Amino acid sequence: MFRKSILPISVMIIILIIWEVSTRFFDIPTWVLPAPTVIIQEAISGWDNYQHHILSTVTLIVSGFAIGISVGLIIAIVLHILPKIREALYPLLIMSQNIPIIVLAPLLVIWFGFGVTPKLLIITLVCFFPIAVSTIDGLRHTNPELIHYMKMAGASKRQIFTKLELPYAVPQMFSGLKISATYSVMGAVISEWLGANQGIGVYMTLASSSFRTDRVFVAILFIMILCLIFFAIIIAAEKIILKWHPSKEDQ
Amino acid sequence: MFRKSILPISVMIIILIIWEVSTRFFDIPTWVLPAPTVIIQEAISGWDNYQHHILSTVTLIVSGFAIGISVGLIIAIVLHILPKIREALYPLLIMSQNIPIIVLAPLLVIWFGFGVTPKLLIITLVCFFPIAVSTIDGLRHTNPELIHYMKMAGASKRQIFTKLELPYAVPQMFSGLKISATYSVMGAVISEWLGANQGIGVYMTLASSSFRTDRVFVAILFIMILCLIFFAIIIAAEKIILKWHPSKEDQ
Amino acid sequence: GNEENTEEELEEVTLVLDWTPNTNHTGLYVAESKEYFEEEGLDVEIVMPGEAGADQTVASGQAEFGISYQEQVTEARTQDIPLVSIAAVIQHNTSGFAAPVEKEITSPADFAGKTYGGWGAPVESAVIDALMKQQDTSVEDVEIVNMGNTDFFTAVKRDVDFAWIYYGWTGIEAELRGTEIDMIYLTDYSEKLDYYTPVITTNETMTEENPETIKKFMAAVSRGYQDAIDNPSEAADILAEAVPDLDEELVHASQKWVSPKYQDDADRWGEQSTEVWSNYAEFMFENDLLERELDVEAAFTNEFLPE
Amino acid sequence: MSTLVLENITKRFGEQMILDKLDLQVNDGEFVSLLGPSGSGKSTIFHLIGGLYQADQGMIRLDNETINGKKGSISYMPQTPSLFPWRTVLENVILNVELYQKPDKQKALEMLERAGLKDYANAYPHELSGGMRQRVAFVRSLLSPQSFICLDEPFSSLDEFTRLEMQKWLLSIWEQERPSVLFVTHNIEEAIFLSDRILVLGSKPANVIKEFSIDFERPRNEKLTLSTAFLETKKEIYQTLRGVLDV
Amino acid sequence: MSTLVLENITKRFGEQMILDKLDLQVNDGEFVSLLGPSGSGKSTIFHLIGGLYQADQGMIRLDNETINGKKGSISYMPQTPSLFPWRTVLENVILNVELYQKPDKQKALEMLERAGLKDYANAYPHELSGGMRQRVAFVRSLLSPQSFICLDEPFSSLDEFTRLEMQKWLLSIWEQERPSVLFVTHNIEEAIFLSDRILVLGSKPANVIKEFSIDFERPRNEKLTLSTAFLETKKEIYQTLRGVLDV
Ligand SMILES: Nc1ncnc2c1ncn2[C@@H]1O[C@H](COP(=O)(O)OP(=O)(O)OP(=O)(O)O)[C@@H](O)[C@H]1O
Ligand SMILES: Nc1ncnc2c1ncn2[C@@H]1O[C@H](COP(=O)(O)OP(=O)(O)OP(=O)(O)O)[C@@H](O)[C@H]1O
Ligand SMILES: [Mg+2]
Ligand SMILES: [Mg+2]
Repeated sequence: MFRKSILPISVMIIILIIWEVSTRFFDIPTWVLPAPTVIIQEAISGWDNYQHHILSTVTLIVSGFAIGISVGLIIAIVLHILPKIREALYPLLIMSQNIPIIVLAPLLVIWFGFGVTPKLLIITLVCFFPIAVSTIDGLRHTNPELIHYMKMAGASKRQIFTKLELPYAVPQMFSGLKISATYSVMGAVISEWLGANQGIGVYMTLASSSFRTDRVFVAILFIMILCLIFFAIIIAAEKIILKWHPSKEDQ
Repeated sequence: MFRKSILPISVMIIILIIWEVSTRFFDIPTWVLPAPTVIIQEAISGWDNYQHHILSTVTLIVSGFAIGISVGLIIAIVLHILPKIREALYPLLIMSQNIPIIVLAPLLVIWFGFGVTPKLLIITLVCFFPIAVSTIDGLRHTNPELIHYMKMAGASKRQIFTKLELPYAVPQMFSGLKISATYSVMGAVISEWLGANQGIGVYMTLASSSFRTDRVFVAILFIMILCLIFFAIIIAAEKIILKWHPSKEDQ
Repeated sequence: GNEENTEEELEEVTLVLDWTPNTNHTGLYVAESKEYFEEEGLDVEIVMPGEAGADQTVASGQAEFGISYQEQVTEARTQDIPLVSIAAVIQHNTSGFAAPVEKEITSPADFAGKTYGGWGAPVESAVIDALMKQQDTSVEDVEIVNMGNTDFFTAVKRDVDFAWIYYGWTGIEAELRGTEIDMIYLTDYSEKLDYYTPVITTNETMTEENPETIKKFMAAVSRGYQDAIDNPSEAADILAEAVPDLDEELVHASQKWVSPKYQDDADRWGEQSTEVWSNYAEFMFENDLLERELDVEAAFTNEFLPE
Repeated sequence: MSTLVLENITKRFGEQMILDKLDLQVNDGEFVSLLGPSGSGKSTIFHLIGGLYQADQGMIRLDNETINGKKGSISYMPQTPSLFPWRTVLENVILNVELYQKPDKQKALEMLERAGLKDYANAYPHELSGGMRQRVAFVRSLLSPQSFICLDEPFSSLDEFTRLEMQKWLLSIWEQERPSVLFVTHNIEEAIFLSDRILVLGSKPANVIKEFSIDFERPRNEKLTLSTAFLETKKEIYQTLRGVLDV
Repeated sequence: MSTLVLENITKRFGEQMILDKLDLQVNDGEFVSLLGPSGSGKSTIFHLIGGLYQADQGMIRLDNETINGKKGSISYMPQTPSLFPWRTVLENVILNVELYQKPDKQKALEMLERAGLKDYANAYPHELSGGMRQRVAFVRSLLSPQSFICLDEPFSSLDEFTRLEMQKWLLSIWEQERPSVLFVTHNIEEAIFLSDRILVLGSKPANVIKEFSIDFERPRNEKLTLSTAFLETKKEIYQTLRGVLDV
């Protein structure tokens, strides 16, 4: 784990150095692109100002992501078990990804007000799709030889599902999870633009509208950090759950 | 194909009927939620006004999607072939998904102006990720027995890749493609908010700012139609390319 | 102008709007449609900024001109962003707090105990407080929620009681809909809040290196707004034709209301005064909305307005 | 306690006629072997009995109950081991029991020991050799609760001695519990050693060409394979099979 | 034109010692068979020769070139067919050639015909029976350009006659081109019929327990299997193997 992170961290550091040097060299004003040092400085000095924003967003992400993947998995499972329903609802699923949130916003507000519900809904909307699609595809591509075996053994649909298809789809499910996790953070930030009193998204729009580009980047910094943490958790879970996989061995 | 679409279409029709009836029954004003008939009426009567918007968006989607999936595939392939690079760049990939576009927007405009470049960049940014993640995961989960065979046969890394891993990853790649295709439409619409003179996104914001909710829904209607068309193309391609798959048979 | 200019000699400039086209921008579209720009030797592209906003784009030189607000320019300048206001589109602040009549908000004192829907900027509570102080109440009694991109009509359906709108657009829409609203204009309660919104901006590089271009541009724009003042109905037609996706009825009604406000009591259209700029900057500074004081003289100029 | 009857079974794959009006019967407690050329349709017969495929025509009856397309009525060992890669050997062998009741791990471990896989109970399938995987699949089928057993070349990847071990073990179980067994093999000696009856299948389309009753006394032991009667039978079956291939 | 030498090869999987100081040699143009109990390490030897695994100790030389960990020097038929599901039979058999040169489809089709798979050239692997898949894998290895051939139980799923056909075919090719062959089988008769030399492996850890020179005249034909000398050899090997298992 530790040795593995040396490489990406060095790449990051190189990028940061190039960034720093070029902002200084070309004398780029802070409001166009603040140098990394400026951002870090603001991140440290402003900590007291924005820490409650981060806390609020993290809560939102965690709950939204949990709901999102649950919904995604349930949808995937239901659609897989009931192919008729899949045929009927799959197009709707796709459509759901194409309702621009900006348009949905007023409706959500009318229906749910400015509380936490519409925000969770948006995160869910953003999260559930990748996991649902990946899981459905994963479930459908189960090794047919094993399916045949299970059928001959008299396994019920439910048993085939729980004992074979589900574990078989796990690698693909994790692809979806990774994508979902990545989007959940972004989804939370977007949802905060829908009307919130705190959160990274709020902090960012305020910073943006008062031309504090350095603060905008502090917000981005935290968004990224959050996202990487989430991603790392998913990858760790993948490692544990897929430990049987032979492909892991000779690498 | 035709028989299969009966079910989803009937579900759609039922939803539309419920929608129509409830807007009438509860007397919901058009500017809150226009009835489907109102939307269709506007879609027909306004056709001449907005058709150029659609054309412009479609061009944007097609080129953006093409670039996006190419980038996604290239990234996936490079990262797969060069695991060192994967370690170094994977976190950056994830980060790329968490740069809020709203924040990126001013920077992109400052760097690239109001032309087509920043828009394609945004679509690419939105599209490349699902396909890249799915493909990477797909490539990594190739049946180890077959990999062993290829290695023993003296296949070069490139041959193992082109003859085994790539075809093996195709089902998973298609999961990613579906997600990407879905997002490309939305990505195009969002990219138009970055400053454009035509496109569905422009049409929609204009409609929204002059409180023409019916037109907003016409825009959504077309976004969805476009999205479904794209999705259908991907699924058709999947059917053709995966025709060997035995799981297809007994269904 | 020199009408004989052939097309290839036209100087290309970009103008970035603040948001979607509306009747604040009519003069620009009139100038374009009637080829006033061409007559001045300019080829103007009008661009909607979307999420990007105009200010940074103009400041960085990606666009020559933009539409902004005094408040934004003030804030930008105190962050060393080289934005300069070169004309006030509307002489007096036409914005204010609106509420449906059934909410019974007719004066700032009625704000107390109600819910305000805004976009979360600190300036909002400062302004509300300034109004309420006049009637011995305080913003502390107001519940402020952030309603993000939600529009006025949607917001007041739910938890929100009043919001900040431009009467010339949202207020007129309310009239057209038959929604009765009470409007509390900022200007009715505080001199200091009579700031310019919107304004036309350019950047310092332009003012230093290309004053001629700015002059030509402003000459054309002035003519455009003059026409819009003189003939609101024709101007509205031009706007509606240039941007067919806008609601025509709203454009006409709004234009009728806005046209007299463009110049209003000023000597000429676009005139800005030091007093207005320093008043509002003071207000902002006093309320901790600025990190330092504004150099008022550098923030705006009337020198490019035609005589 | 199971009698299996296939009556007039026809099965096509696309254009190809694989089984044409096949009749076949396995009596209660009988051990029947199928011999036939590669690709003749032996596995297909199992798939039909197991309900995986539907016969185009004909009836399959188990104890007078029609089981066309009905799954789960037989205990089955497929030709390829079909182990679940994410389950350990122990988890794999109890898979089938799990479908019906709470598995008895102790019994499973004993069976694994018998199959020489004691040390591998917690290994994953990819850590096993080909023959070991086959034995895992065999143990799995023995643990299945159904009383009619179908084995598709269960010992093809085993060396002669491990194979003999397994055969003897199979016979001992069979003699104790007397399940009905339908057994596919390419090894004529194996068929004779184990069976009450041997059916020789023809090819394209497959049908029962000839039937051999194997009346050697039970319980049998390996000495039988050296007797002249045994060698005689072997020769006869060999000739029949050769005839099948020449047609 | 290839001589293979394994010297002092040791291989562990985790704790388990599979091969312990194994020595083995296949001379130029020689046909050598490996016999040994299931799970003794035969496939592992192939994986080492093929360069898939690294030996913990020892040298593997092909024509005096050290090929420890070097892949692609042998033509290999794995124990499981390992066909690519998205390739047709024809595309599968030319896979190996493709790695090195433009494949000769005509030749591949002829080979398929010889293997009795003419009608299946365009079928996908899942449409084949177990034995047919094995034959496809066999054809694929025969088409490989390398001159040293390693076959891991190539005929285990074939009926006696198809198996004999394949054996004779293999011999005819071998007699024409005289490649060096290392052959794993569990069938003692098969080993004797085909080989110049038979090595019997012990188990846990594996090593060559005994070596048999098979000096029957070539070209051989199936009558050989009925000769007393043949039966004598068979008995001897049988006893040796039994000894291995009893240890
Ligand atoms: N799913 C399928 N689609 C098309 N053809 C099939 C399918 N399954 C089997 N066949 C064909 O049916 C025939 C019989 O196959 P089957 O597997 O029953 O043979 P078998 O007797 O078990 O042979 P083996 O001894 O080689 O295992 C073969 O010709 C095969 O190609
Ligand atoms: N990848 C692996 N990880 C751990 N153990 C392994 C692995 N591969 C093989 N083994 C062990 O090595 C030993 C020898 O396996 P190998 O496949 O070489 O046997 P074999 O002689 O080919 O047997 P069979 O005749 O059954 O195919 C077995 O005990 C097996 O469990
Ligand atoms: Mg078979
Ligand atoms: Mg082996």
